[in-house]
Amino acid sequence: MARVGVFVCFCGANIADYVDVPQVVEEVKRIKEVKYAVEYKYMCSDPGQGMIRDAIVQHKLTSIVVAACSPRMHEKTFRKALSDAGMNPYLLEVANIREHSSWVHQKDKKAATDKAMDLCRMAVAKSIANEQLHEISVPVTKRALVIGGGIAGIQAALDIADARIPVVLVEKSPSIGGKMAQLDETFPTLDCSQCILTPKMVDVASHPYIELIPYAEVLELQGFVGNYKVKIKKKASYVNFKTCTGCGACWQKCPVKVPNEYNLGLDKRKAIYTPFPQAVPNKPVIDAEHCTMLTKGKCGICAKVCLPGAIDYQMQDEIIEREIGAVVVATGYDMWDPKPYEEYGVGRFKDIITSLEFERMVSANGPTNGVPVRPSDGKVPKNVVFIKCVGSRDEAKGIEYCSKICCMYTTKHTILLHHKVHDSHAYVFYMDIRAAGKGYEEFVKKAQVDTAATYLRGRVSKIYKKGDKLMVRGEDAQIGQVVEVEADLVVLATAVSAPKDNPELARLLGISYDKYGYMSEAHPKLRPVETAKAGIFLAGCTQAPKDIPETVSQASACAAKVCGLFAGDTMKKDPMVSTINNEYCSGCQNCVNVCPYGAIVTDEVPVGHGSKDLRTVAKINEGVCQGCGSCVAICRSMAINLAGFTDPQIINEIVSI
Amino acid sequence: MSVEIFVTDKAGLQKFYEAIMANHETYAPVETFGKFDFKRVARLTECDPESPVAKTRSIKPLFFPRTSRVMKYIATSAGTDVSETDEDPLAVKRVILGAKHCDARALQVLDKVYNWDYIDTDYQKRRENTVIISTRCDKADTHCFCTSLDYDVENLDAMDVLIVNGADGKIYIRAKTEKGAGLLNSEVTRHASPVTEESATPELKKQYDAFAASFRLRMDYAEVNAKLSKIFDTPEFENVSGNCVSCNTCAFVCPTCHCFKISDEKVKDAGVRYKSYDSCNNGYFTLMAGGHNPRPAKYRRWRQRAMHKFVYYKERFGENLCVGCGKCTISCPVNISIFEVVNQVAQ
Amino acid sequence: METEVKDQLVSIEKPELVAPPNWEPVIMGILCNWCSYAGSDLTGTSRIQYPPNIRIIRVPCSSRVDPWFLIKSLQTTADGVLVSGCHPGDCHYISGNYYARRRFLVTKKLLNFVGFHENRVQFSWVSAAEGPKFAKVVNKVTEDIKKLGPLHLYKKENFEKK
Amino acid sequence: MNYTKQIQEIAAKLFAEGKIDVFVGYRMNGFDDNQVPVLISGPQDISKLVFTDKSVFNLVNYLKTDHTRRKRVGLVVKGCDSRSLNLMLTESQVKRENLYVVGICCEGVVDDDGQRMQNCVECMVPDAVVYDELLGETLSGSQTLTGSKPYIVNVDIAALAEKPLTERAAYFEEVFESCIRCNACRHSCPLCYCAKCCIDQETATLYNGANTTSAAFHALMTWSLHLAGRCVDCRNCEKACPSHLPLHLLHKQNESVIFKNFQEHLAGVNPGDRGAFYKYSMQDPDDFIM
Repeated sequence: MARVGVFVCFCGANIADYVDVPQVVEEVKRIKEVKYAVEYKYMCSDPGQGMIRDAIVQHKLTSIVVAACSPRMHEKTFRKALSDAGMNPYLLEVANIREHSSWVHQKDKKAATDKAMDLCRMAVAKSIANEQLHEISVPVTKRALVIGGGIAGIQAALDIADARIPVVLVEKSPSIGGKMAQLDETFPTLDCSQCILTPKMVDVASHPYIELIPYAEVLELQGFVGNYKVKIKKKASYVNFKTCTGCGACWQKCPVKVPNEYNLGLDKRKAIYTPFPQAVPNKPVIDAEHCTMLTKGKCGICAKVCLPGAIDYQMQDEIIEREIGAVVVATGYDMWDPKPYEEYGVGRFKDIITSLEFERMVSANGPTNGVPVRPSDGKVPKNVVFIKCVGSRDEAKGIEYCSKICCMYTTKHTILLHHKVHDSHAYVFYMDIRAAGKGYEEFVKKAQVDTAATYLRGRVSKIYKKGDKLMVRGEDAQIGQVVEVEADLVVLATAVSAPKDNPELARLLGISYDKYGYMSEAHPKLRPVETAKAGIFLAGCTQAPKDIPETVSQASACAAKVCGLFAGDTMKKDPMVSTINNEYCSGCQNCVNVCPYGAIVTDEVPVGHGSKDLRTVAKINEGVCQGCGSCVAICRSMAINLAGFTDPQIINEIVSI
Repeated sequence: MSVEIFVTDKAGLQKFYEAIMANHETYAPVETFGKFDFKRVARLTECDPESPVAKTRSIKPLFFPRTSRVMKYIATSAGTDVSETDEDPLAVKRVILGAKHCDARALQVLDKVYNWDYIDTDYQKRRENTVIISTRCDKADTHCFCTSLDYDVENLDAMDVLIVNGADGKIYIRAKTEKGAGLLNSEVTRHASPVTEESATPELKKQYDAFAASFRLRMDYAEVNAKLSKIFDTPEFENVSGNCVSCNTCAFVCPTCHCFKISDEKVKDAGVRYKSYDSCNNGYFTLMAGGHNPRPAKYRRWRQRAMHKFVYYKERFGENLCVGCGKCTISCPVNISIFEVVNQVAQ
Repeated sequence: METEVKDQLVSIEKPELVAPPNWEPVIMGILCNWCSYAGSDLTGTSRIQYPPNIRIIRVPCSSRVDPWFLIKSLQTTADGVLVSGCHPGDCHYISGNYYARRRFLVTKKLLNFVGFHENRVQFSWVSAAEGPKFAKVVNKVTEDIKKLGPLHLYKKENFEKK
Repeated sequence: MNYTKQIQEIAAKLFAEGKIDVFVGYRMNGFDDNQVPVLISGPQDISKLVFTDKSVFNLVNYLKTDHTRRKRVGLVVKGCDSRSLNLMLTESQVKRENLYVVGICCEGVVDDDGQRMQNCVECMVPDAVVYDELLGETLSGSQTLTGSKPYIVNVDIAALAEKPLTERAAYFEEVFESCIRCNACRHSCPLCYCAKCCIDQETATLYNGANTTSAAFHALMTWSLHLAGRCVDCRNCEKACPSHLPLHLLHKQNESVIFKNFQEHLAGVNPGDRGAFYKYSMQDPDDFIM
């Protein structure tokens, strides 16, 4: 026979002003199973919890109902109070009479009181069906997977590895480094991007705890927090990295020329190539799409010149598997394609370039050796127009959000232009200048003075060609007039967009993503680096546009989370998981089919007591189960129940009012 | 009791029925979804007392309802109050029209078990307060075998008023009990004229002979009873139950099956305890707490049903728990005929 | 007399049954823990007022909602049911609400087919941020069900004489 | 439609080759021209087997009984029956290697009164979709497999949907009131194979044990929702119902909603397809949700 104790909270005036608490207590006392009911000013306070502890012992209570604020607020607090009194913490039920009654029915005390009574009755009825539950402990594989080798992935990998936890770093392209390796200088300090990044890249390659797998993709992730199994596809590079010395003879002799991705197609690379001179690992790969040996079977020069004989045209994609315990997703971002801006003549006029193209031009190791030139005639531009918010903050053509970094990098670009072409003049069309960040506003101010750039607040409406110049027409909103600027070169500050592969990756990892394709964090404020799936974390622009310092902070935060997860040999897990009653299970395996986590497998059990005949039933892997209850609702024979939300509990609630 | 026999014609009989409906709570076969159920009626047009025997449900539910409330209770911290249910008023006099002979006979069989070690007062009150008017069939249905069983169909006294269709559109109405005589005295006299037993008997006999001659199924049940009691372990039960789908329909439509289950429905602090039909063909019928089930296999349940009908009940009460109505065969989705099967097993 | 008859609230499915005076419907609200329950908490925290007829049950996910919860609610306490979950794509459990959405549609249509007014069971997507939307939804559902009158179909005995 | 000879030959061959332990087919019921299922365990009874347009019952139902579990079974399936067999296979209730399936290209069967059954008139998949041997000429209706044949809405559903709400409510109240809760529908359904049906379980019975109208409503609604997207419209349930209830209404209603809204195939047509409730599409209708 259940003995329920009910504790009704005043919450100061929050509940007591709108609900007749003593009346609720009187009503609850009428329920047969309720052996003790009392009201108190603040149940969550120490004396309030003390009352619960004392009553449990004194009245031999078998379950507890606290009628107070939302269970999302204080369920944990009260569970602890039960634990302290030696009672199983899961025998607690919370009746939410504050958020669901007193605060939303402030004008009708009687109705609020009636509703509070009903909510208490429901909680009492549910608590009668509550069962003792015990936290589940799961063993942990102490190895982390980092997806993406940009600055976020590099930082996370290094931080985790420094804690002597093995890391598998998977990078899609032949070299790590990511977008940061393409940058010239970084705002607001103008230090050389390569100079601060490449040492870290080398650290990754040489770190004893990091296994670097470049030119590879994640194919499949199975398992659950602490116990994942990942399948990685290592794309065929046709170069044996073990024997290759990275001498470079092969790519120097290769006759096939291909647009160079690293320089955004501003120059050419070979069909066998290293993406850039400082690449890590500094070993070439063959571009199978363009190599004539692989496409037509003719050439083979690289193999001839390779002294160590590292070239292997027969190489196949390789699938490798690793057991890991946690995942850091750091897939970075894509530059938004400004094609929809037809009125700017994007695609038609060669002298309109994107910001990253400009970045490559002014970079010392870039295609033009650090001098910005007009793609049309190779002349050095004098008047350069920078247009901000191309794609960003534009619901009609682009994306709604602010890309966050464009204001700062455009400022940097005006400075770089000023440095490289002393007699140049920069015009900047902008909507706002957003320079929140340490040293950012100062940087912008100083740049405006130093470069004497002309800042025009307004949108550009049209760009047209006049002779070999580009005429940029826009509005200067501050004087309310249409202005036209004659430009040699136009640089579009294109938006940051989510990597196009993100949705596919999210699906295979089992995490969610937002409408733009960015990975979704578990909580926008309080859990910004975790995903809703335990053991998967987010670093850098894969979650939202970020600058380098923020990306690095988040990467380090991920590392801290991973280290925290791996602190013990086992992990504790909420016991609200599904359980299967073998007797009722008919083995139809529909649950196996709908489980989003692959937490259900099949098992063989004897048909009857002591029978040798076996039949198939479903089996829940407690470590994987997240407790959604999908399987419970689709199980026709009601063989599955979800601890904490069992059918009897919910039906008790339904019929109790 | 002096035997009272009246004779009338079709119109007179209808007026008699209408008079009963006007003055009594009357139940008669009403067509629902292609079969006839006994329901409360107020006008003759609503019902068909001459409903075909094959399509008519038994009158058992009027005495042993498919579900009834045993008690009600309210449980609060102040204690538990148990109260009688306000189950359908048992004291009201009822009349049933158009009952079939087999259905009426079934009540005689059921009386035995209801008056055995425990006397079911609800059942008794319903029996006492009900007058059953039964029309003798003119022709047997494909699955009827009442004449093969251990009771005298011709002189059956299970009904209170017997109606027989004579020759030339004459209809004989005969009281079989005091209750029936009372009803006839008050209702029939205006619509029928009394005749003597001597003049009516040849007509009744003639009608019965024609009826008895129309049976397709005939057998000697004394022999079957004797044989069945000795062959509990025959594997034949496994064979004959092969195509049974354990659907329970036979038990639910049977006029003599009387197994029930007890269930509680408790909501909030009030509960009701129900008594509802159950069937021994259900796999969990004999399932005990702890998981043991003495009749897990279908053939065992099947055997139980057959043996209970023709052996155990006979041993205990001297009668078969079967009235030969054929309802189970008609309702069976795979047409298993209890007649056929029992014969087959016994041979 | 005529106006009196007009003012009487009747059960839409059984017009011969008149609602008792001052009748108030009971609405069973089954909310998913991560979005709608959090959203309803936000409604409270923001002190947005809504009618007091709803009784809220917390479930982990809308996919936990077995159609028989709806049937059971309608057969016992409730005159109407509201089930609310995360917006498509936002499910805390990845795909739960997609499965739920299919079941809900079929259940709703089936209930309507056997004689329940379609507004007796309603569904909504309310995110954790949509406190005002939750209030709006409850307002609408309550209003709808008040118009339908008390539910009398297939009620369990203990709830017939409410 | 008469395949008596072929089926007898096949059964004889199977027994002779030792391929099966039991053959499930039809025989005459012995008193009129209707047929009943028969389980034959040896060649001596083969002459009993018949197959005509009176072979109504869905024999797949017998695959869930003690008589056939863990045995090698030969059986005869019509179009609808084969779809339920497909679901049984998908839901791992029977092993394909234990079965020898004689598929029929079914021209439709008739009820006791010789009337063509309604589900046959409206049949969209007359050919057996899973078989080891197919008897008869393929009927054009099998184009449904590729979706080229339009979905046929049940006439009763269409008629009822036209009626006002109160009339529908009253009609179904009579239906559920007439239910005596014998559960014959469940037992005769090939897809109701659960070890213990949900409505017999303690959780359910605690609130639902009585044979009241409300309990019948609950039981039948739950049952039809458990068969939603799985029901193959063989009408075994309706044949078994001693109250002659129009149970197909519930199933066809669900089927039509599923077909219309989720563009699903008919239940059991595609091997491996578990039915509409066990998958989803991002494009499912959302307009009924606030």
